[in-house]
Amino acid sequence: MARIRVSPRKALHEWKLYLFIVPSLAMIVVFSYYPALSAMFHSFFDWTGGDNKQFIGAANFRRLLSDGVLWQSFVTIGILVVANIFKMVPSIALAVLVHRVKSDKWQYWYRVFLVIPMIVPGLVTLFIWKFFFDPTSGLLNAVLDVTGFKSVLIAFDRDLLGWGVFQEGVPIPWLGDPRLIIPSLILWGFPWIGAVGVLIYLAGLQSIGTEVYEAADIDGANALQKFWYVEFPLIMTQVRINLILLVIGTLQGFGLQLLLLGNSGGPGGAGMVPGLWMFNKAFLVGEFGYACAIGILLFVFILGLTFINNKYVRVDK
Amino acid sequence: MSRAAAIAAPKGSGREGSDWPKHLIILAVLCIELLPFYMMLQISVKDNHAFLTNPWVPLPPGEWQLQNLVSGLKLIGPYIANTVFVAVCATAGSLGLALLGAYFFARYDMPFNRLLWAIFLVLMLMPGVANIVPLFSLLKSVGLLNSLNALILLGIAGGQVFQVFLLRNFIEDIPKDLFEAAEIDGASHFQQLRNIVIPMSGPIIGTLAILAFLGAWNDFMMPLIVLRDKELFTLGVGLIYLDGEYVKKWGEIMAAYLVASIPLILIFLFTMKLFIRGLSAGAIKG
Amino acid sequence: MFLSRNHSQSRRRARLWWIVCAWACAGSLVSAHGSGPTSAREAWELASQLRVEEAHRWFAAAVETGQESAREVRFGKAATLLTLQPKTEANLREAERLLAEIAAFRPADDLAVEAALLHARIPHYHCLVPDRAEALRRYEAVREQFAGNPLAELAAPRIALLRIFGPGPDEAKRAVLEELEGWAEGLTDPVARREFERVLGEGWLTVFRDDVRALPHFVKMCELGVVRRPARLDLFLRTAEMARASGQQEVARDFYARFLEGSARDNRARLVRDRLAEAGVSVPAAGEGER
Amino acid sequence: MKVRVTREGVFNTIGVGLLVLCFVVALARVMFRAQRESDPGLVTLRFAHWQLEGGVRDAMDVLSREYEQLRAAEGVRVRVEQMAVPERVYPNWVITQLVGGTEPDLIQLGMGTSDERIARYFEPLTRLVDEPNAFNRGTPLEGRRWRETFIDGLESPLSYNPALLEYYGIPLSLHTIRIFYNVPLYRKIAGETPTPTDYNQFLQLCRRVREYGEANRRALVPVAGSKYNAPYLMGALYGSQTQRLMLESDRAHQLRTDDSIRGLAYLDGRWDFDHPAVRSGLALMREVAREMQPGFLQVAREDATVQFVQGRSLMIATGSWDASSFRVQADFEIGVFELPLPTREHPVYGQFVLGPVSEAGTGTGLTFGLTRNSANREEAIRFLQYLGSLPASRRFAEVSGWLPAVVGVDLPPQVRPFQPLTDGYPPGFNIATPATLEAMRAYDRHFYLLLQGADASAFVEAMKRDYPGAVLQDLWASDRGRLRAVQRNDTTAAALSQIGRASRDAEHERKQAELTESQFGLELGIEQARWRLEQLGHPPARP
Repeated sequence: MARIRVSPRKALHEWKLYLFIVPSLAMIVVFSYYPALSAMFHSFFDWTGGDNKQFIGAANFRRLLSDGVLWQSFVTIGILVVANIFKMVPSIALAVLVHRVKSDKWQYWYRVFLVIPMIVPGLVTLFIWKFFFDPTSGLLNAVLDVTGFKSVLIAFDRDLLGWGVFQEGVPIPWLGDPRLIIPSLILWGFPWIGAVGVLIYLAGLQSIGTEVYEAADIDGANALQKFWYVEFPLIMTQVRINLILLVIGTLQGFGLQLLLLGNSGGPGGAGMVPGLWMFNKAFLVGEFGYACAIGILLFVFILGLTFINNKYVRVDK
Repeated sequence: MSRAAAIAAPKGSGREGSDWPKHLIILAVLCIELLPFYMMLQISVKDNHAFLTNPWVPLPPGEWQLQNLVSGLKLIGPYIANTVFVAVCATAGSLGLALLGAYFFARYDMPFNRLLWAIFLVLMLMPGVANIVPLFSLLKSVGLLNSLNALILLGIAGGQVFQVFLLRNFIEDIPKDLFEAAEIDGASHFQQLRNIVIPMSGPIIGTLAILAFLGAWNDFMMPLIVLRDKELFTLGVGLIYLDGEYVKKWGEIMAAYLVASIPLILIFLFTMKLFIRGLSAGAIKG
Repeated sequence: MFLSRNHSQSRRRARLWWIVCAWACAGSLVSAHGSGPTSAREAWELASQLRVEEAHRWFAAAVETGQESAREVRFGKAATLLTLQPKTEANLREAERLLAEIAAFRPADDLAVEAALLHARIPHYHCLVPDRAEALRRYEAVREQFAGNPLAELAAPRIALLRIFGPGPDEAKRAVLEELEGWAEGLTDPVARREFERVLGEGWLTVFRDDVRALPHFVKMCELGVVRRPARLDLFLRTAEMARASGQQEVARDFYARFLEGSARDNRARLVRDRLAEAGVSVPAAGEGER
Repeated sequence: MKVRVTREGVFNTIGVGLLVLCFVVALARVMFRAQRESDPGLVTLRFAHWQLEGGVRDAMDVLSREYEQLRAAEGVRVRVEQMAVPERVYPNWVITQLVGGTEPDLIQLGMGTSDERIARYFEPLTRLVDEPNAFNRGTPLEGRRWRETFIDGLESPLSYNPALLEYYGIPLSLHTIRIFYNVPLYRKIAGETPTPTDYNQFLQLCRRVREYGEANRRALVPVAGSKYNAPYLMGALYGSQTQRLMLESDRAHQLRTDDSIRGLAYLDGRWDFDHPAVRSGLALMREVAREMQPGFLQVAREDATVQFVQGRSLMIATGSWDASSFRVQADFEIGVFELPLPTREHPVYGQFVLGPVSEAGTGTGLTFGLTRNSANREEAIRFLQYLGSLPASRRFAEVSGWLPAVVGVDLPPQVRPFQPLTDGYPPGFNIATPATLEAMRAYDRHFYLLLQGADASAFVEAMKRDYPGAVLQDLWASDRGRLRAVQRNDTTAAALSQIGRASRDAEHERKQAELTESQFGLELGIEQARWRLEQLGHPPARP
């Protein structure tokens, strides 16, 4: 539906309509914008977070340029963003699989089971994954040993990487070696199903009419082709939205790294991401002004990415 | 078009072949997904010894330590009431305001509309770590510290962008003639909201409500900062405090987690369909 | 229920919002003006407890109304401006102006001296980019203008600081140190003298690593006395170690002994006893605490 | 189809109904509580700490209840409320409570309580600790100044704040680092052999543990390690090797170093990672790391505890604060011995050792400060006096199993092994904290390298690369800290001199004299550090 365009003159008459937006707007201005703008303002200060502040102009921003840890953290987060994009695939695949299941009853129950993990407190999941990664008593190492996949890793390491982190008879220190930190972070959450995502994709798939499948069948399309030409285009919008939210979320996030690896981003600082660095500077070192400057850099970065995304990853409905 | 019908619609008869490989894959994936839930359940009835000697396999029912659940309830029970209070108020408040806002954006193209919309969208991009300090001084200056009201207000404000964003798309898709007919009948904006928008977007409202509720339920950052008194604690803080213990009784901790999820389980049990339908429906837009 | 409010309720809601906002603003104002000092004395008390904002508010207001003794109040405003947050150039300039004005008062009194000293400290420690040359010039001006006032002697150790640890080649530093050593006897205020000796001693130690020349300054400091107990212990020990390094066993023994008197809970005590034993003095281990 | 929709409707109604019911109950509770809160006759005191170890909260509860009864007997209704906040969130919690004005009456100092916050939000106790404590009446401590009744004379920086020159905190306890061991298991492995007193005996013990484990097919690790526990043992061992180096790099003749002296000494070239003592310390760390379980770097504190109390390792190194937690969890007798450091006679490591390490300077802890905004100031002071009295200390030591901070308490037997050893030499410096935060982070970041490869060179190379920059950052940070203190002191000094002009008393004189002295000390510190940085070709302060 096209929105009804209201001319300024008519708007004057219809001013009451603005009252509809006022509460929402007031809320975000007071509780979201004011703090954010205050943070921006403070990025020009040497500020300890309390009363001590001194105006230092753009010194914080100049410091950003020579902050090696920060730039390294952007590289890390870049890798994680790319990985997270690939981690969208299982959700899409699962949605398609569930959709293709013939029985409605089963489909319904699968959805129910997808929803259940959402009610488990996040701390439980964290606890279990820590347990997975434990070098001596963890499940991951046990599985690798039993399946013999570890010897594959050892060979891979010996012949290709030359890291020497995978060795016979030595438990793999998943979170204890900087070279394994990023792989561990990527592995985290296997098989990378986002329940909400799957449900959303499923909903998109529901709108495919029977006749489309029939037509595809007549054309002799195989399963993959059906996905590519029939199913994927229909959920493209949702995928794109998820993609944007995911990229933004990954760029801003640092909770996982903080909980799993601690303040310094784990051994070698390999898990340091911009958000965590900002957190470090703000709450551990007490350089709030500098932390605000990092925040602004991150914001500009995200803004740029979103802009590019809007410009090039556009999909017509 | 009826979205409920879309879900229930029979699948194309043209798809041939056996289903069991699909079922197998789906079930395997679901098993891993449900593992945390399973662990929470089975550890909650173990004592430390049983847990450490055998973390993965459940105990036979005869050996269940049911007093874990009792102490879990004791540990976490008092926080549930606070959490329900905050979550319900925040959910209702934020959805109410978001509906108004979304109606404004979706129905009319008022002057400054684009500017206002941009104001909403840009918020999604701002990282918020350093904002906590100013936010805190703000709460202090309005005397909202150590009160549940602060959490409710923050919950309302925090949900606005996402909810307005989704609701707007949804309301835009409601057939225009419905509104026109209502206007001819002399319906006010509020009547249009009540008689057209809310009934037509029930599922998405339900979904957003559940998501907002979940968010408030699991939130721990703001409660941790805002609340001082133990009587005011919400579940998020309670669980963090529990996790900070040096003497870990895993059984009791898991039992506490389980107790903390019981209200959610109940709600889900009863509103599962609404939720799934809502997500399905809301998602088509984007 | 919630969503079906009618129009008038919405208006009420909007009004409620304004009330909330107004209340919020009023709240912050009230909390800012709720309890303030009522006299210069109270304001100074607050300032001495680092509650600078409240103190400053009173002084600034008092300057406006011109109440109480005007110079003291102005001094209060200036002194609090130095630590008022956020620290801005404008505040510092204003403080500088006030202090210069107070310092220019004749006949010169203690307040004038204090203001002059504080005036010199602005380029030394308060400006974002310190101006050491300007600070030095101001300290020297204090020394000259208020010669004879013991308070003004506190400028001497600062001058020593700036000249010894300022830029310049080592040999020039030696000349500086030797020149400054000539000032010491002229200082009558024991605190100024002690700190002056300290700067000279540390100067010899830091710049030239010269224990022999540093030692007399440390001995002098011990004579003049240090107030804080841990600092005093450190001083005795350092003096003793320096004496030991420069071969003055007698002095060393004396100061080691003085260190041991107060060191029941110091983990260096045994090391010091070893040192004394090397020098042929045996000291029994003191009673270990009170357990 | 129709039936289904109806059933769904019913379900939804039940769901919403349940929710509404919950909400009504919650609302009722919230309202009810608001009413109860306003009981005028009852004084509520709140105190916060982060000691979540087993036994401590019980001890604090016992003290609170006894105090309540004591006051009830005097006709005052007091309710003392304990707030135990997890260590992980404690600093932020304290800061927000202080800034927000919702702080409890007494707060444990040490995390989140910077000098500035202490100055602003806490009440100086100087006058109070100069008087005798009324609760010591009838005890051997009667009539003594309160501050003289503490083991450290209240000189620990948490009690007497050296920057603010006032007493701010009353300590309840103090702690030392020890090795805890599983007594029955030890007897099985080592029989009647006495516990190790030096490093060699310790290594022998570890070897026997391994042999025993292999012989009995038990997964047994000599020492339970974790990223929390390992540094206590490894740091002490490293420290034994830098004892002499510390004296060598001490240019100021203080026989001790502080963070910035160590940092400057590094930039100066007075020590580096190729120094034989440092290499020797690193070798020791590597050696002892082998006695812990592989991958201990990713193990959390409580997991190492579990490993120990489950009998899967013979020993664990930690502070005496964990004794109470162990006792709660372990079903065997726990023994304690001192950290097994190499002696001067050790053929390889002895050359760098000065001697056994003295714990004489061990600071007191569990220190409570009184907040300025306390609504019940008098009552809070009274409670603080009670906590810091001899009878309460005795009770505290009994229930918690922690060392008390007050002198003259007959120690319960399980507490005795933790008494600080006073006859010894200063420890060497620890590698993790040659300066402060950034250096520590560099160390943390590269620590894993120390545990790999044939020797420490990978670690050394990485540290050589990152360490100078980190030290520089830290020196700048401490320069900023000192500068802020100097700026702050200028206002305080002006205020004190003006107050002194009107009226002076002994307390005022003391403070003014101490302030002048410490101000000059700070200025000298700034100038010296900046000068030396400039001499070395570094910017003297952050550009």
